[in-house]
Amino acid sequence: MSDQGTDAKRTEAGAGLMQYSTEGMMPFGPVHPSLKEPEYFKLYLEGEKIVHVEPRIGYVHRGIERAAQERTWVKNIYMFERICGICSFHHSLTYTEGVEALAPFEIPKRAKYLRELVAELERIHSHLLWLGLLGHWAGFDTLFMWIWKDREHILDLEEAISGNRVNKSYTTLGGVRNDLPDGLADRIRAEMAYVEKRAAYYKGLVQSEETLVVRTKGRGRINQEVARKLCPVGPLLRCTGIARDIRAEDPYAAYGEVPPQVQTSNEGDIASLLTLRLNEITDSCRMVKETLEKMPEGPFRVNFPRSVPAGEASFHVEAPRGELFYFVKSGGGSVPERVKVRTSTLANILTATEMLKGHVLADVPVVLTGMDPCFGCMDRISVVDVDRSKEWTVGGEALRRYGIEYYRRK
Amino acid sequence: MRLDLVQVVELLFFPGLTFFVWLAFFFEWLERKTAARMQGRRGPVVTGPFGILQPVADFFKLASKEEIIPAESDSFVFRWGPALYFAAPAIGIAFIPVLGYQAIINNPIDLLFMLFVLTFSTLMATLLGYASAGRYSTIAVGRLVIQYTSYEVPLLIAMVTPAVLAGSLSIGGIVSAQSSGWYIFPAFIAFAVFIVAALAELEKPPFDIPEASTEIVGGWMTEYSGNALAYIKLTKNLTYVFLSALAVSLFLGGAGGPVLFSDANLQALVYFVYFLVKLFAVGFLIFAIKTALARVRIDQAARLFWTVLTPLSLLQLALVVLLR
Amino acid sequence: MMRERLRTVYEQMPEPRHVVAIGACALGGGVMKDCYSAGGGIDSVIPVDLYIPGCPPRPEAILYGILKLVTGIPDPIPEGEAIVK
Amino acid sequence: MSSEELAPLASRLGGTVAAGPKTTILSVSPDKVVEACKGVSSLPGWYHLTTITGMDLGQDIAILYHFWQGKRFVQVRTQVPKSAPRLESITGALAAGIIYEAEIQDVLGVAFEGNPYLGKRLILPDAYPTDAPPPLQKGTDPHKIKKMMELE
Repeated sequence: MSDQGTDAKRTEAGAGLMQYSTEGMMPFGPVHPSLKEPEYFKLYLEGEKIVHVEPRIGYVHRGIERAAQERTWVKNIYMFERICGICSFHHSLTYTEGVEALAPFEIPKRAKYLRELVAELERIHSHLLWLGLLGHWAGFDTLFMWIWKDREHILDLEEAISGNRVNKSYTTLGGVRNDLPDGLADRIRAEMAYVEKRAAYYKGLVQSEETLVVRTKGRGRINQEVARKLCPVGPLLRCTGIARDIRAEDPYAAYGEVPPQVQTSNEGDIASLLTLRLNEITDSCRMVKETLEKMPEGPFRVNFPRSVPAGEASFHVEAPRGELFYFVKSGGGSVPERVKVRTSTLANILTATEMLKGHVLADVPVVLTGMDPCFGCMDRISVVDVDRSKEWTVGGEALRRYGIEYYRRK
Repeated sequence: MRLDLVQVVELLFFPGLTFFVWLAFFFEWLERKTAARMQGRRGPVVTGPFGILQPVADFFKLASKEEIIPAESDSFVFRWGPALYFAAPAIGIAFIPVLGYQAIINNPIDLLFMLFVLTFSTLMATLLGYASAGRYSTIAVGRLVIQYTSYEVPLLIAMVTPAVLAGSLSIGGIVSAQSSGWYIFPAFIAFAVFIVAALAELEKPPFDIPEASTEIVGGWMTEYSGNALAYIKLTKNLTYVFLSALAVSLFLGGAGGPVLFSDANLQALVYFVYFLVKLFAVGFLIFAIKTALARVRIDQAARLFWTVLTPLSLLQLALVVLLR
Repeated sequence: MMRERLRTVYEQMPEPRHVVAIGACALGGGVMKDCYSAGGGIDSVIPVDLYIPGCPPRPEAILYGILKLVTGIPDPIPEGEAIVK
Repeated sequence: MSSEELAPLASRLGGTVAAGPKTTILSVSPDKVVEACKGVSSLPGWYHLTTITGMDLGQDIAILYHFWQGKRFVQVRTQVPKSAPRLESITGALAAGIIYEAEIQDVLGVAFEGNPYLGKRLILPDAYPTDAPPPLQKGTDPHKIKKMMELE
């Protein structure tokens, strides 16, 4: 990335950034296997230590917000669902509940319970996915394999309920698409008991396995002050001890009747995130079982009009990664005038850059995975060395000499 | 040292190179199968019974693929380096007694030569990494060298301990001296240190830092493809067998054991079985450790070797010297 | 720009190489077809040997497709020709 | 938060307050935005800036700053003319706004003076033509942009 100096007024964060950006930089690989999707973090180094991080996102920018203005209200459900493959249901849920807030309709109670059921299942599968990936990035492939095998149980349940493992298309305007199939409730209960057992086992494992503990304990530490300033969401916020969970604070779906127990931790590091997310899995299992018990009989869907009354609505839910926010504006027609999406990862990026500071290069994958990124992967890392104001080109020869020189000095 | 025809056949076929190469394939299969079972998977199943021929198939698949030599690489080293890299463990295994107390090649200072072979193997890896001129290779080589300087001292001391016990620097001598009792008992710490250092030499978890795929892709092998990669992978497996065999010879009494037959040939077969059983036991130990652990960071690895393993191995050496 | 890069990466791959397009978006753009920043199907950039539909395809579908590709490779492979069964 | 609690702030900044079912909207003029956001975020518990939304209204571009606590949102709202889309950045007071402002700069072409991403791309691809209008402005033809980016 080119450095464009501007004489605009320097902000606090901006001043730090420009102070470094005149130095040379070293792009660290065109594609990095560390995360799942493209992402670019420019790391400013002093020796091995990271002093400043500048993110560049948008490598999978598709222009969905623009496209949403050309599709009907119903068509948009399926597109928003495909923003993210992991928390797909939460995207469609936020969108539908946001649109329903504009229309004078009361959604059947059973539909609300079914939405909560699937949302909690998705939270379990998302947290399991993250935990497995963290094991993988820390070089602990056995943990990865075990957890992803257990995750399949949840995916099978989601498929049995909705018909698809990933993009479930389960929620729709006015309710959900289909009722819970017969006999599935017992199977869900049995699987929840299994997952609870596994979560308890993993909790013991991540706290006692020495090689994993040294990689996570004290890594990526943030505190409440930083959290208040940079506004992270979800587990990243809760691991600093701030007990904010939209499910409890601002209930949607049926969370008013089946509330969560908000999990917090005071450590604020990756190790505490591990425990926190495992606690949330256990809590979600409890909520799934409670939802099944309290679920009322009745219709699961009402007809919804093709055009939505004019108005604006802000709506947010607690996705597995934190607050997911939709702003919907209707002009009264059959297509929305504006839909704004703010994913949880976007809110967490700044905090992630804060978490990286002070760590060495080898910590980058674990710390970045710790925030559970959903944009995906750093597709490239630029390494800028503050100590030496030398320009590193992409060419291998200069790098090779750099490497030789670096380790000779060591 | 004079080589006769029998020795040449032994060196090239049994119990020499060919035998150990097949053993290396078998070790890879065993490693993959053990890891798969521990991780709740099935491992290779298609090629051969229980997928046993999968590593062989993989070798030929890689060898038949197009080979790409990066423009910026040192093409001479890039092309011929893998052969030299392969030579290191291929020579080393000739010094391992398989059919009794004597190896194919033996001389009074075997053990020193073994140390040379291990160092040479790492040196070749370093050269190959630098020659390929890749960004990830460069970082990986740096890590490799740091790791090597950390584990070399404890590895060396751990290997010297049995020599002190036996009063001999020849592997044959050490194996013979163990007929009264395996050195794993008086020198257990040295054995443990040797296994940990072997994990580091093999770049297996928790010391797979130089080839941490989630950080630096394929480590120093990133730029290699086709034939060269096939040989590099084979060499890694051969080193695996070589180190396990070395552990067997130094600590577990080598091929030695109770004499069952008076006939020399039949007894050689019995010794061979002893050797294989011990070899697989050590191999399994390494597989199990490797599958059950996460990767540590390079500074953590260096700290472990310098502050824990080196003092431990020195303590062991002191104990052995005092008790002897 | 991205197309050139994809083509470069494709050309850098060692032979034998096969391209598998997995999922609706890789096949023809999927729901993102009309977005200003999406390029449509991948077969307009590089030759594709195998198409696996679905959004997303089931793991079994991907396995089935790849097995089809492996068993369907003619022997010997025609020079520079994509295998479309 | 009810509109009464925001009333002193609104009268100080010369803005208006309107309360909806879930959202309280505080409309101010563009030059008062930073002060308004500072005022809202310094109220007890209202530190969480959820996001910033940009919206093309035809002649003007509306910028909406969403704050959240409990069951309510507070929306600080302002409008800048499309002909001169400039606004002071809130990042000096609220660092969390950096990414959101950069996003609006990309998709609607509003320049936030003081934002470190001013003049740089954050989410749009590098290949996005510099002479094309920002994609979320009304009247932008996605297919024309695709042709310019050689995607079609």
